[in-house]
Amino acid sequence: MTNEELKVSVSALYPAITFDETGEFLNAISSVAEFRSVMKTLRHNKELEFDFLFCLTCIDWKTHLMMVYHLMSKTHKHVLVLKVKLDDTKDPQIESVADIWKTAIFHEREVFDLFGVNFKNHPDMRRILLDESWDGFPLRKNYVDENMISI
Amino acid sequence: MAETEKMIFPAQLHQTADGGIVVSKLDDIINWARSNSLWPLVFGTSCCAIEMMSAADAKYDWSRFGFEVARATPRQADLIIVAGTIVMKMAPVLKRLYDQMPDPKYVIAMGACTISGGPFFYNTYSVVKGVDHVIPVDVYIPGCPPRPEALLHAMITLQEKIKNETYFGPSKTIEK
Amino acid sequence: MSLILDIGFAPFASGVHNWVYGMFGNTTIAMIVEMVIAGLSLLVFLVPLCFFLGYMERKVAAFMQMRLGPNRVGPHGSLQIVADTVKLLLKEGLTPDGSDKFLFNLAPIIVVITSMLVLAPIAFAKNFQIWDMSIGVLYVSSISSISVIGILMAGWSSYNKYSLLGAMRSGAQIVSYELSIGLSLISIVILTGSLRMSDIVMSQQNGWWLFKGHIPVIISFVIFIVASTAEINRAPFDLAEAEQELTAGFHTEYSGMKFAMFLLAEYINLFVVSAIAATLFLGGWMPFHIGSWEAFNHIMDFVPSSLWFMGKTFLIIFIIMWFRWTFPRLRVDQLLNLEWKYLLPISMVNILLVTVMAIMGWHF
Amino acid sequence: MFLKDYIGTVYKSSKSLLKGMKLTGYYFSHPKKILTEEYPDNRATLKMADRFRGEVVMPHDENNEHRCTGCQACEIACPNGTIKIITKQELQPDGKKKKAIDTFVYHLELCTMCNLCVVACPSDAIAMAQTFEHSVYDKKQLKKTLNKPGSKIMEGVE
Amino acid sequence: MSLLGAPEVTEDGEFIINIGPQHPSTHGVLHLKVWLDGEMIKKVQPHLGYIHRSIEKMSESLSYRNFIFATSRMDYLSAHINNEACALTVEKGLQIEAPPRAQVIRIIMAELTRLSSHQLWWGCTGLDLGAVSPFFFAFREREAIMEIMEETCGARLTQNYMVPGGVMYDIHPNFQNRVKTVLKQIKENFKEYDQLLTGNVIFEGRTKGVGYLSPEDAISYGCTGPTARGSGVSCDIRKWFPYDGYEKVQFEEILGTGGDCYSRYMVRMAEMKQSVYIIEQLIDNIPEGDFQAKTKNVIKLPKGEFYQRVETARGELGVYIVSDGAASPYRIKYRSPNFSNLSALEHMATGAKIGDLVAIMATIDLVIPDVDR
Repeated sequence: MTNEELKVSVSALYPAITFDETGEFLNAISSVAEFRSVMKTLRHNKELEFDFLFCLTCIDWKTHLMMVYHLMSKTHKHVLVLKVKLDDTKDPQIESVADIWKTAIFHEREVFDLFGVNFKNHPDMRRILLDESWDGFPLRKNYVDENMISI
Repeated sequence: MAETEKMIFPAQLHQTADGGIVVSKLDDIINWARSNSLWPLVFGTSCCAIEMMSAADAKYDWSRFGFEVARATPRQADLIIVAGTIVMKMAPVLKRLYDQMPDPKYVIAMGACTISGGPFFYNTYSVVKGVDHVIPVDVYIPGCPPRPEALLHAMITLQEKIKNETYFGPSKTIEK
Repeated sequence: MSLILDIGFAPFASGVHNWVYGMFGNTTIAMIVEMVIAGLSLLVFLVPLCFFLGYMERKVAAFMQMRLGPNRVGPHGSLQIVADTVKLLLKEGLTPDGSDKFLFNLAPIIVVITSMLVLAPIAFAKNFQIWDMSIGVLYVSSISSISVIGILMAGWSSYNKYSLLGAMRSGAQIVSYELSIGLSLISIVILTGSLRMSDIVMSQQNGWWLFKGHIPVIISFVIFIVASTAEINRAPFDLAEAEQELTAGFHTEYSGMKFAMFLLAEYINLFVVSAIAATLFLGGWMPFHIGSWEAFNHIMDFVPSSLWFMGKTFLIIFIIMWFRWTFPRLRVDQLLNLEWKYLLPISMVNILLVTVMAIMGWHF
Repeated sequence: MFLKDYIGTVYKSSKSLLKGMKLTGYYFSHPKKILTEEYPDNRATLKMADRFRGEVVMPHDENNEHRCTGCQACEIACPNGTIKIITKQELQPDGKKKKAIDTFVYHLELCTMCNLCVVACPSDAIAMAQTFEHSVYDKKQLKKTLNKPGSKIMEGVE
Repeated sequence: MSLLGAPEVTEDGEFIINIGPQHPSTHGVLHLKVWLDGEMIKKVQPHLGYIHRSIEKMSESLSYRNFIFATSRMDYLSAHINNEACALTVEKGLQIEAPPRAQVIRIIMAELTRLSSHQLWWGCTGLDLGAVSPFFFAFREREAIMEIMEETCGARLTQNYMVPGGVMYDIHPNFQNRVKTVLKQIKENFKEYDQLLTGNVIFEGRTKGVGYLSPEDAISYGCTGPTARGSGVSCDIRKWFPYDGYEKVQFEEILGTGGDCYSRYMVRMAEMKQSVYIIEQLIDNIPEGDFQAKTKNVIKLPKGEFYQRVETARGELGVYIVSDGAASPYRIKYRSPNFSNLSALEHMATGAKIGDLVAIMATIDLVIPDVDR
């Protein structure tokens, strides 16, 4: 499906989703409340069938966090970027998608580790790269580390 | 490298009327044995480990020096070549491995990351800025990663350091 | 030089024997003294032998892998192993906390002693044998399996999980492979009709069993080589110390001198199994003879018997080393499959064939 | 049928094993195929590739003059702060003051030999050398000053 | 060595061993906590982060020219391809394209890298399975490739040859001849690889039917590269989203059928041949012209998000740059192939034996610094 067709079929299912077409891929922005059902539909809908979650990450925009899911369909060969805005930077929470795409188990742990986003219903929510005792979330823009030397 | 000629055995032949007596110092023999039998611990964390493997391969072949007996367990190793970045999470493990090695033990810091954090010195939150903060280092080789020949050079440099040690009495210091 | 060796050996052995028994009226004391002398001379013989085997192993490996191998310590690197040994002797010997200290220190000694015990009935040259007992073959197969006790002890007492796993693997391995070793030895015993090593060697005067025993003996020879490689824990059967799986297996916690003893035992074991194979299948110190070629046989006789023995032994050692530097390691279940599905049934059928052959007198 | 399979398996397995042994045996018996270069003994003939990057050097000519203007382009180009240039104001013969380098500090222990400084240099003052034998006992010796004592900038290099 | 000293036995009598962080089979510093029942693996839990070097954080403060060098240290066996991915992403942001000559050089270099990476993998697979000799046979050809790399790029392993807009300097005059001789040698030596390992009965026994990964699981776990292709999942970015002119060369995407270690092994072996084939097509047809497109001294990407996917030797590498218009990226995410491939390890290894765990890790071909970044 082309980006345009994707846009039509996704917005037919979820009219609340907004789109942004500046980049290479079609960006869809969903709300936290709707997020889980959107993801389920994207995975299981026969026309969309996004079976391959190839990138899962987060961006810290200082005022809010943005979860970014890069989805691809192996059968239909189309790509969709789903974004979710998390307004609460103190204790950001979002539903886990680890049961839909197993690759999310590791990727969500990484986001938790580096950004502090809490994934609800994740099977094993622990830090993955850093020590359990690590203080703070290093990829946040407001992270300070006195050991860090800048040029 | 002061001497490149092969030392067969650290001894002189003392000529007597009928034949000769081989004379040697115990210190020399001990140092000869230790310096020629450096068994490294298999310890590579990143890119330098590949060059360490290259040093073992047929082209560079560190077995010529008797280094090829790479041991997977620290108990049987004499030398730890820290080949790669050491991060905060790894540092206690490295320390522990070093402590598990029996004396005498030596450390070579291979590559920029190991010596000082190298490419990851600035703006990183998790890298140990120099492995000498964790364990004492005998020889440093800069490079990112150093060539296999550079590693061999470092090992020869280490051999020279060992040859100047004394088993009985104070240790000599050498400049390099 | 080699001539001196050959002429010198036999009179030397009997000379020492007569001298000791003449010196001491009491036979008990004389026997003890003779045992000590034999033990010491074995040690004197074994240490250089192990040096050589270590050197050989490294050089064989190097040449098979297109590299030079040790060449800087001593002429052509021949003193490399000496340096290694001196270093290991002077290295700190650690006993880990939590280990069973007594067993931990005892294990390497047991391993070395058992492997040295097996040397007793081996005929190194004509009339040069430490103890020509009437149950030679039985003795060999029973003593050689004791070494696993040392390995189990080492693994259990180290208080290390890798060691324990390695020891358990070794136990399973030796228990299984002991069977095929026994069966392949029996085929020669059936043909010879004696368990005595000297009888077995003498029975090969007209030709080695490998050549005159037809196909069944060749099969048991192959089985013996494979099974004994497994019994001495050498690659591809080195599961007990599988470096990539268990770091160093049962000797993970051993360092310095104690580790050197395991290495020593490994090389003695290698020598022993090769020597047994050479004795049983390749005629021990017997020179190579071809039926009625008198001139040829005469030339062969001129080569000293000790050289014949060593030559054959080292040929088999080389083959075992060749295995090591070629094959990947087996997995535990493959190891047991190989024994129980292939080696054991084949050797059982083989025994049947050998028995029929011996009864019918089909061998030469 | 079972027996046929069984013997077939034994035959095939033994054949595959012998194939491997044939290869290693071949190399064992052909010592000419040995590839080893004996490093410390071949130092006389050992030549690195022209572009090989061993360390950063600052070539000086016979008058002890270099081409570095102290523009700090390399310092900016370096991704990990390997180069520190300390500049001074030098009095020109015509009375004007001009920026010149005081010390060109080069941290060999940090350097990744990425060549970005050499590419960035507008006056070709620095280059990559082919040396690689840098092993030392003391880390401090890896901090180097590239401009030789008493050196000055070449005429005409701006 | 075990990180936690005391023997741990769970209530069910399961034996817990810690493989790593320093262990010969983990190819780096990976810590696997393994629950064992005898030799049988009940559960594997990978613990990462022993080489987490915060490359993503570091890149946020580096300029677009400078951040490339750090990616060589991620997957150091595909250093070229990593650099290429970064350069391509920056080029995408600048909306420029490397000149044709640079593109062809990039492909040749990338395929040489893939070849050398697979050779190292082949040697290490042998080593992991207990055969030492393959290691030396593999390094024989690898050294020849390294020499070519050194001659043209100036370094053996972390070449740093790619710059935004092309390559750093032109190929060495000897390059073409040397590549051709090395390729000839490599093609001959593929036979030796087969003799030594591929047909070996022990090797087949240790890899066939071991570590099965179904195509559905491979996709779900986000596996890419030979790990997924061994299960028959088509995922070659060079075919799906061609970059740098891969659409102009002919090659096959190798797909396995078994989904086991042997299948992954065969995929890599066949991929090596494909790489040789690709280089053979291009080596005589390097177009004349510039090797670098003109770029400004200080590169500034426009505001926006840029995502570039490339095929490294281990799978799909994604470089995701979020730019706010400044001279350094606002956020960089490297979607590394090994991170996703490793997550499937637990699934593959459950129910296998310890020896199988080593075989599985060998055929996933992990590079731990790429996992941790």
